[in-house]
Formats: sequence, structure tokens, C-alpha cells
Amino acid sequence: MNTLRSANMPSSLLPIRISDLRLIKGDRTVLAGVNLMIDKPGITVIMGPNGAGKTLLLRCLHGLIKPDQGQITLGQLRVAGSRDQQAMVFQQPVLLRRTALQNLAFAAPEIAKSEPQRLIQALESVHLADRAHQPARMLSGGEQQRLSLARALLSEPALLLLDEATASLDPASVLVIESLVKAQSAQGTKVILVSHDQGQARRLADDIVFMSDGRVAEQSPADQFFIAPQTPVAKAYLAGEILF
Amino acid sequence: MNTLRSANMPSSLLPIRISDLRLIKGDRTVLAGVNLMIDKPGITVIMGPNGAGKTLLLRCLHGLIKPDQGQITLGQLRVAGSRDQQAMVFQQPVLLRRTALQNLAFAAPEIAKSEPQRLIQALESVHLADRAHQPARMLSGGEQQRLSLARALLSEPALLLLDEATASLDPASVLVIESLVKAQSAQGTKVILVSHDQGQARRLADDIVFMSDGRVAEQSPADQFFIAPQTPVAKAYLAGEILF
Amino acid sequence: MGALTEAFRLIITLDPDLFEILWLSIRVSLIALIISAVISLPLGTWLAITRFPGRKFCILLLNALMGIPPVVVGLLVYLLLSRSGPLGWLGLLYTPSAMIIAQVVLITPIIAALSNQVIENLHQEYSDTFYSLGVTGRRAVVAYLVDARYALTTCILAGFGRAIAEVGAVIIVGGNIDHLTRVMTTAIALETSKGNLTLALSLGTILLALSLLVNSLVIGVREYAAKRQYA
Amino acid sequence: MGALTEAFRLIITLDPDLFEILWLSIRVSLIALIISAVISLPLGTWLAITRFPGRKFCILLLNALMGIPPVVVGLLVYLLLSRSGPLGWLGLLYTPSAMIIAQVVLITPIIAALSNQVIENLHQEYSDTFYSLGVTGRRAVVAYLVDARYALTTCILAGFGRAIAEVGAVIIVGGNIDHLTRVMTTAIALETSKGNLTLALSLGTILLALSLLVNSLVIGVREYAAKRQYA
Amino acid sequence: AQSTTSTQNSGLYDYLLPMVKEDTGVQVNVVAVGTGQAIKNAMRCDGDVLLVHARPAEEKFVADGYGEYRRDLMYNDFVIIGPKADPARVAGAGDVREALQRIQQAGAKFASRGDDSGTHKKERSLWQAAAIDPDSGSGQWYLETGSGMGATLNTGVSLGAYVLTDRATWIAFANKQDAVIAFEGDENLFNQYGVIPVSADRCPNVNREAAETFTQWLLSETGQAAIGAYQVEGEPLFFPNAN
Ligand SMILES: Nc1ncnc2c1ncn2[C@@H]1O[C@H](COP(=O)(O)OP(=O)(O)OP(=O)(O)O)[C@@H](O)[C@H]1O
Ligand SMILES: Nc1ncnc2c1ncn2[C@@H]1O[C@H](COP(=O)(O)OP(=O)(O)OP(=O)(O)O)[C@@H](O)[C@H]1O
Ligand SMILES: [Mg+2]
Ligand SMILES: [Mg+2]
Repeated sequence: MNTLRSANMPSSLLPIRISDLRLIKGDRTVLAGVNLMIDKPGITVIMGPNGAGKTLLLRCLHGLIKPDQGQITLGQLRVAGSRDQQAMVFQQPVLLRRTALQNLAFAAPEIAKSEPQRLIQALESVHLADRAHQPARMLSGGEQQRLSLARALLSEPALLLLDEATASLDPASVLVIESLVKAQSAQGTKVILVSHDQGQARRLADDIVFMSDGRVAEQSPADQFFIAPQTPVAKAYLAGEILF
Repeated sequence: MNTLRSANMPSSLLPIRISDLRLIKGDRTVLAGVNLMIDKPGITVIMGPNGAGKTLLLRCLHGLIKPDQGQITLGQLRVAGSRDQQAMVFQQPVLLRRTALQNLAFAAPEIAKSEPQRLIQALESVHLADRAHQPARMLSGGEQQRLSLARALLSEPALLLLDEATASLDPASVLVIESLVKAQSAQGTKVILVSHDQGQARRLADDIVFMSDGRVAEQSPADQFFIAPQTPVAKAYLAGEILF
Repeated sequence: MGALTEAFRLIITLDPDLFEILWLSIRVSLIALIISAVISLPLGTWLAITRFPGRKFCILLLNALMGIPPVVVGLLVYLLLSRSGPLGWLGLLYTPSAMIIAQVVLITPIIAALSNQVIENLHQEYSDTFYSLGVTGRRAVVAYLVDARYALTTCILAGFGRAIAEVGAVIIVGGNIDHLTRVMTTAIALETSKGNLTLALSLGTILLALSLLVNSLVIGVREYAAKRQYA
Repeated sequence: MGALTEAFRLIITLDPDLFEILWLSIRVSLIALIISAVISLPLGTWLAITRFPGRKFCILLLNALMGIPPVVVGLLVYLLLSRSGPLGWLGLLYTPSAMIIAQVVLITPIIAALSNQVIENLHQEYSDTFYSLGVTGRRAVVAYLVDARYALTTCILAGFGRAIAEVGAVIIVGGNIDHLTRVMTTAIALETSKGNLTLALSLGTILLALSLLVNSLVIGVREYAAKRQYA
Repeated sequence: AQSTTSTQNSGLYDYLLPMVKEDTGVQVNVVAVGTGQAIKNAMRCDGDVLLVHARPAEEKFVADGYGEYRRDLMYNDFVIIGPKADPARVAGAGDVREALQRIQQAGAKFASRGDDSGTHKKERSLWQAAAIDPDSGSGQWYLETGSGMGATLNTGVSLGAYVLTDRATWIAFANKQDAVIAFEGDENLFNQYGVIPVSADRCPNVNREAAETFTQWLLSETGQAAIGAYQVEGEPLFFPNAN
């Protein structure tokens, strides 16, 4: 699908510039001026308390929500132009009312026609080959999440957005997914991943964006963030202290 | 609602006896003869790989699925008779199309009438008081999970079933929920909790049920399980080795 | 087109006969709609969420009754209300009440079958949670109706459309009697049988405008409420 | 009841006139239904998932057109097909084709409006995912239709019910000509006007039985497919 | 053919058309509507032969060039039916004018077709002759049903009202309940049917040959004899009088 990006080349959607992003829902300001600049390839992990605005920020990046104010550019492109080089895995996976395999075929009709074995490989990569012909909505929670990751990876995106993609996976699946994500990132895909799992963040993150209250509170390289978070909120968050 | 159980008394739904539970979906045997006996109060954590059958077992206990074979008794009761002494928090929370507060009021109409302030307290206990009048379906993923836990606790159940209830919570929320669950258990509620989070299992579990491939592979006291799991599958699971 | 001009002329001259007929049409159809909704919405919901032997057959019957010919409904109500019929002593035949009864019989299966389907979909999502919360019976029905309210308006509008457009049944039980039971549709049928096609069409245009008005109001209210709720 | 006995007698004696009329009813309504579904299902879906100025108005119009009186549809089609009308040269007036055209005009808004609502609900669930996967246009429409197939059957059955029960339009454009354009509903209307109420009712019963049969088939197929899918 | 409903409801066509087919090979399709609608449909060229009963309108139709010619075909007569109890004592009236006056004076109900049909026009002329303006009582005792003969009879019979109807429809009508013929026999109740082939000059699409064949068959001795021989429940319904 995407021929703009070749392996081991930095993602064509870099740098990602977000300036003064504001979003108001009803009478609440849910994104209160997000400023963010991501120019390095690799894996960026977004952390922050529930309701901080992580999902909303990801949705803005993906073009699902139009912010009330502010701008996002990815590489040379506005959000709208970058859509078919992106893929996203949602916090609650939505699968179509058909089998697991048909869900993949639906997402990538060209591949289904020209190289159907790639779909089987995709299922194997998330260890779902033996579920290929089961109705996707009857899969277990973790299986659904794995299937929707496989679906997202089919398009070989230049930017991959993951919203708590391993939240209900077993430890082995978590490791499988993490290695898939790492491999994808090594091929040049920029990955932005929302996670509450500090272990995961330590294992994967090249840099960390910490959000709180609809703002970016801190952006640091990963090693630095976990040793010495620069903001009190991040410190409290890592310690599991109440932030509400 | 439930007056059968007074504080600090062991749950009236103990012991829980499950014998030879079988469930077939299509041509797959998804529960392949589950035998389990839970007679101690406290918190039982069910662990096991994705698709092991944890959710299905919980649903059988709650009476949502009729098994094809086998029996479940809770205390003196069959599943059907125990329904209004149970509460369950689902893996994917389903909230009604109304505000957070109205969702609680709907679940406990008597309380809403006689002691409306208890609903507010329930929201406060999961740190959602300031979201009381927001449409529940517009809450963030973690907020929805917290709300559905608050809803389940309103009925002061004798048996509380939690299916990955903290999967997408931030660390602080996880601690809040864990202390709520512990407090509830201390009051005599039997808690059965499905989790992939080993840290959580260590913090909460009195005993562990390990499931794999539609069967109970191991049931051990928690301290023993983490130090010396008795089955190779459990050992591999804890090590994050692939089990598929 | 001549029909539009004529329709316009009738309206701006405030033709009293026209307004009498229009008003009767609205009154009869709205009352029938309200009665029918009160019966059919809970019925359709209840059939979607309870399980008992024969339930499938009831739903099947409702679906089939969507295709009951108005003339047949008219005849049944006629036989019921005729002087020699079981309810003849009420003296309702050839009154607006008879027309309301016929319309209720006609549109109740429609609203029930359509709302059944709407609620069935919602039930797939809610059933586990409702079971867990012990919500059954009346409380469940009400909750489903409230949560599906936006989708249900389309079912109700379908019922209204059928009622306001209906002629076969109301002409039999109402008799299309001038100044008494003549409504828009029977007036259109009459003008057609007189060969006054332009007048018939212009009345049709007015009826359609009325339908558009009612629909705008309902959909407007729905949109407004939805906006307020999810602002 | 006399009507039931009479209906039974007509059926077991295999009355050839009855079967001719029945067969025409089925043929006309089914063909109309198929044509209408091919138009209205994609239309309703497309209106549910695209956003353009005037979209709300289109949906409003479809809803309002559910209430278009059959007589008006009949008149419009009549004027179109009449020998002096724009399509007069086709010579379709007073043929089954004319009846099919009238029924298509009548039920297309119904199926479109109802399916629009069904798809609207599914769209709330799927839209983000489809956006993310870059699924738009024809592919999206087809996917929605496939995934909502069970719920859509009810919309289609509502359309069928309206078509098979319809009399006002087909009598104008078909003319109720014996052995040519007489269908069940026009036959019922004729017998009613002759005062043969029992015969009219028995014909109505047969029509209802037919409706029940078609509904059973459709719902049976749906249940069977659903079972196979989620076995 | 475009025809009035009364002839269809009486069953005449079911009886005649197979004979027409046999004698001439012409397949006739009947569209039965009110006289007014039949004439207007024919003016729009929908129909090849017009068979109605409203003489002035028919003559105007021909004079305006829509019809080739008009011929008398047959006649029957009108009767006033009413409840057996005859609350207005119509049965004893000397002529139809008196009968109508009695109905109005007794405050009895009268169901009118109110649809500009031949029967309706006839009825209006009778009211005029009786010097009564029934419109002032419209909706109270004078009930305009705006429907065909059969539907009006259904309504009238159920309401215990008086109705002016052609005898043919009444004899064939199956839902009589307790109604009977209350008044008959006045020569003012004579009802003439005419037949008109639609003009081929006006309407090039007209099936001229078949129309002519059908019309001539109706007017022929065979046709006239067949009309005269048609009976329902032992009573002749139409009296041929082709000129
Ligand atoms: N459509 C909406 N209408 C109103 N409020 C909304 C809407 N969508 C999101 N919100 C609010 O915006 C805030 C941020 O939501 P978001 O989903 O981005 O949180 P998050 O950081 O992803 O949290 P979590 O870790 O729980 O997933 C939440 O408080 C939520 O209630
Ligand atoms: N209705 C169904 N039809 C067919 N298969 C089903 C159905 N429900 C569950 N399954 C299958 O049963 C197996 C067990 O499902 P279950 O949801 O209990 O897993 P789980 O242990 O909860 O996994 P997870 O940790 O991913 O939530 C899965 O492989 C799933 O695909
Ligand atoms: Mg989120
Ligand atoms: Mg599970």
C-alpha cells in the first residue's frame, strides 16, 4: 500500500509538530493547549493518568477529531493528507461481524487478492492462525486485541498509533506484541504508544511524553524519565500516588 | 439490597463448587471439564493465557452462560438462585446512554431514592465525583472501568467477579481500585478476579487459580504459586514464555 | 405544475373546508399514533428481551401483520362496530373514533415489529449488564426505550406515515362523510374518482407538506435533544 | 368464522382464478421489492455514512415520504404513463409493470428511511475503524449492508408488507382488470364494494397467510444463517 | 374500456366479455371507475370505449371531439333503498319528489355518493326537482360518502339511511342487512347508459378497430339480446334499447 517508505529509512511522517492544540467538549476543556514536537524515529510512549487526554491526542493525530484550535503537521503533510500512511489500534477493538481472516481481508483487499498467504502470516505473527475461521467478535478479549494489531500492521504504515494495545494480554502475548512493534519500528515506522504499563514503557520507549490535565507536562528521553522525572506530577504518577 | 450477609462474616455463597464444567462453542470445546472448589474467603485471582477460558468461567459462575455439562453450586444455592447476591465487572464495561450518576441510580434505584448521597460517595470512592453529570459513554476508557466498578459495589454483593477490571487504569487508579477491592473482601465479600497483572496478583491474591486450554491447571495459595508453580504451563506463563 | 399552484391557492385562501379536513386528518392520525405507540413500543421491546416459547412466532406474526391490507383491517373493524356487531351498541361506526381504531390496528404491528428490531440490537449490547444488575421486566423495558429513543423515532415516524397516508381502512369505517369523517386521503380518493386529478394532486401536495412538517418537528426535537445530551 | 371457512374452501378447491390473482400479487410485490431494495438500501446506507450539506434534509424527506398517500403515488404514475403523458408511448398503463412502478415509488422511501436508521446505529460503532482503515465509498456501503444484514431484513419486510397490502396506487395505475391486473387487494376492494364482505375477508385471510409465509421464509433464512455464523 | 363501477359490480361484464371474445375475437379489459373519472380518463386517451350514464356529459364529450359518436345502449332504473322500518314512510309517497321531501322532513338520514358520478348527478337533479337544498344538512342528515355505489350502500345500510341506487347494483349487492327497496317505479328514475368509442383523431393511440368492433357488437342484435338475457337472482338488470 504505502510505497513512500522503504525499510530502515526514517518515517516520512517525521517530524510531528503539534502546536497549541485545544479541544472543548461541552463545558470542559479536554485538551488545553498541547504543544509537542516529535522528530526522532523509534518508539514514543505517552503516559499519564486516566482522563489526561492521551486517547484524544492520538485521535487528533489520526485525523479522527478536528481540534477546536491548533495545528498538527506530520512531515510535509497536514493530518488529512497523512491518513493512508497511518494505522491505529484502538483502546476498545472494533471488529467486523465476520471471521478473523475475513477481517484482515477486508482491511487489505489488494493483499487478499494478490498475496492471500500474507494474511495467514499476519495471523500467525499474533498467534491466531488456528482462529482464522472463527467469528471475530467471539474471540476472547486478548485475542481481539491481537487481531486488531495484525490488521493495523498489514498496511505497513509510516506511523503506527497504539492505544493501550496490550492492556488485556497475557504476559507471553505482551512480549509477542512488543517484539512485533519493535521490529516494525526498526523498519522505520514511527510508533506512538499509549500505555499505563511502566514495565512496557521501560522496555520499549525511546522517549516518553507525559500528559496530565489535557496538557503535555513533560517530554524526556526514556532513561532519563524513569530515573529522574522533571515534573512533580510525573514523579507522583510513577509512585502511584493519587493525582485526581 | 442484600441483607443476608453482615460485615466480617464469611460470604454466604461459600463454598463454590464447580464440577466437570464443559462448554462447546461451534466445534471447539472451550471449557473442557473445569473442576474447582473455592471454600476460603478472601480474594481468588484467576490467571492464564488469552483464550484459556477465564472469562467464560466467570460468566458461568454469574449465570450468564449455561454450561453444556457440569454443575456449579454456591453455598447452598445453584447459580440461578445466587444471582442477586453477586455482582460482576466486565472486561469491556457497558454503560447506559446517560450520565455517570444516572448510571449508578439506574443500578440501585432504592438507594437513589432513599440515600442519594451514597451514590455521590460511590463516585467519590472511584474519584469520579467531578464527572457525575457527564454522559457516561464519553468518559475515558479508565474512567468507564472505574464507574462500572462503583456500580457493581453498590449492591454490596456476597460474591464479586472482576474481569480484568484494572486493565487500562493508571497506576494510581489501580491502587485505588485494589484498596476498594481489599476493603470489600475484608467485609466478607468473596472476590474472584481475573488478571494478567502479576504485580496485582501478588498484592491481592489469597489464592491463585491457573487456567489453560479450558481447564484448571493449578490451584495454589498465592505465596506458593509465585515462588514454586507446580505445573510447567504456569511456570512458562510466569516467565512470559509462549504458550499458544 | 398546476397542482402546486392549486395547492398554494387553497392554502393562502385559507379554504375552510380544506382546513376542516386537514385538521381531522392530523387529529385522527396523531391520536392513533399515540395510542399505538403506547401499546407497540413496550410490546416490541418486551418481545426483544424476554425468552419464552412462542416468542419467535409472535415476532414473525408482527412482521407479517405489517403486510395486512388496510381494507381487511377496515372490514374487521367495520364488522366489529357495525350495528349488528359485538361493539355495535357503542355507535362508533362512521365516526372519527372508528377511524382511529382502524389506524391503531393497522400501525401497531408496524411500530412493534420495527422497534423490536431496534431494541434487539441494543439488547445484544446491554443484556449481560442488565442480567448482572438484576434489571428485568418493566424496568428493563423502560430503560431500553429510553436508551433507544433516537432510533425509535424513525419507527414512530414510519407508523405516522402509514397512518396519515392510509385510505383503505378509514374509508370503510369512516365512510368519507363530508363534514364528519372526510380526511385528506379520502378526499384525494374522491377527487380522483371525480376525475379532478389536479385538485387531487394538490391535496396530496398539501398532505405531503403536512407530513414534512411533522417529520421536521420530530427530527428537529431529536437532534436538539441529542446535541444537548452529548454537547 | 365464515370468512375462514370460505378462505379454506377457496384454497383447497384450488380455485384457478384465486391462484392467478395470488400469483400476480406475489409477482408484482416481489419484483417491486427487489427493485426498491436495490435502490433504497445503498441509498439509506450512503446517507447514514457520508456528510454533505443537505444530507439531513434528504433524510428528513425520506422520512416524510414514508407518509406519501398511495393514491397520490398512483396519480403521479398514472399521469406519467397515461397515453398523453411523457411515458405514454411505452403503453404501460393498466399493465402489471405500471403497478410495479407505483409500488417501487411507494416503498423505496420506506426501506431507505428505515435502513438509514439501522446503518446509522452501526456507523456509530464502525466509523472510527473504517476511517482508520481508509474504507470509504462503495466498499463502506457494501460492508455496512453485509454486517447489518439481519437487522435490515426487518426493514425489507416492512417494505414488502406495504407493497403487498397496497391498493390505492395499484388500482389507479393497474385498473383492477380481471385476468390482467387484478391483485388480491384490488379483488378485496371489489368484493367489498359488491357487499361480499365474507368473500372479501376470506381473500384478506389468504393474503395474510401469504404474508406470513413470506415472512417465515425470510426470518427462517435469517435465523439459519445467524446460527451457522455464530455456532 | 373505461366504464362506470355500477355495471362492473352488477357482474354484467363477467357475463358479456367472454361472449364478445368468442364472437369477435376482441379481448376487452374493463377499468371500472366513477362516470366522472371515466370520462376524464378517456379525455386523456386512456381507454378505447367509454360506457357510462350521464347524458349531458357524454354529449359534451362527443361535441368536444373526444368521442366518435354516442349511442344509447341500455337502461335500467334507480330505486331508493332504506331500512325496513321505513321511518320516513317513503313507501307511501306519490312520486320521487314527495319521497325526498318526506325524508328531509322526517329528519331521516340520506347517504349520497357525492362523487359527481352519473348516479350522483341524477340524485342532485331529483333534489332540485323536490326544491330541497340538501347541502345545508351535509354531515348531519345528508351524508356525502364520496365513494362508489357499493361503498355508499355499505355505509347507508349500516347507518339505516336512505340511498338512491341503480337497481342492478342493489340486486347484486350482498350486504343488504335489514334494508329493502323503499321506493321505486317513478319514471323520473329512468337511467340511460350510453356507449362512445374514443375518437381516433384525438387519440392516435386508440385501438380503433377493436373499439368499433366491440361497440358494434354491443349495439347488434346479439349483443342487445345478451344484455336483455342477463339476470341476477331471477331478475333482469338491464333493458337493451339501442337506437
Ligand atoms: N466526546 C466527549 N465528550 C465529553 N467529554 C469527553 C469526550 N471524549 C473524552 N472526554 C473527556 O476527555 C477527557 C480525556 O479523555 P481521554 O479518553 O483522552 O483520556 P485518556 O488520557 O485516554 O484516559 P484513559 O487512560 O482512561 O484512557 C476525559 O475526562 C473524558 O471524560
Ligand atoms: N461465543 C463464542 N463462540 C465461539 N468461541 C468462543 C465464544 N466465546 C468464547 N469463545 C472462545 O473461547 C475461548 C475462551 O474465551 P475466554 O473469553 O474465556 O478467554 P479468556 O481466558 O478470558 O481470554 P482473555 O485473557 O483474552 O480475555 C477463546 O478462544 C474464544 O475464542
Ligand atoms: Mg484512553
Ligand atoms: Mg477474558
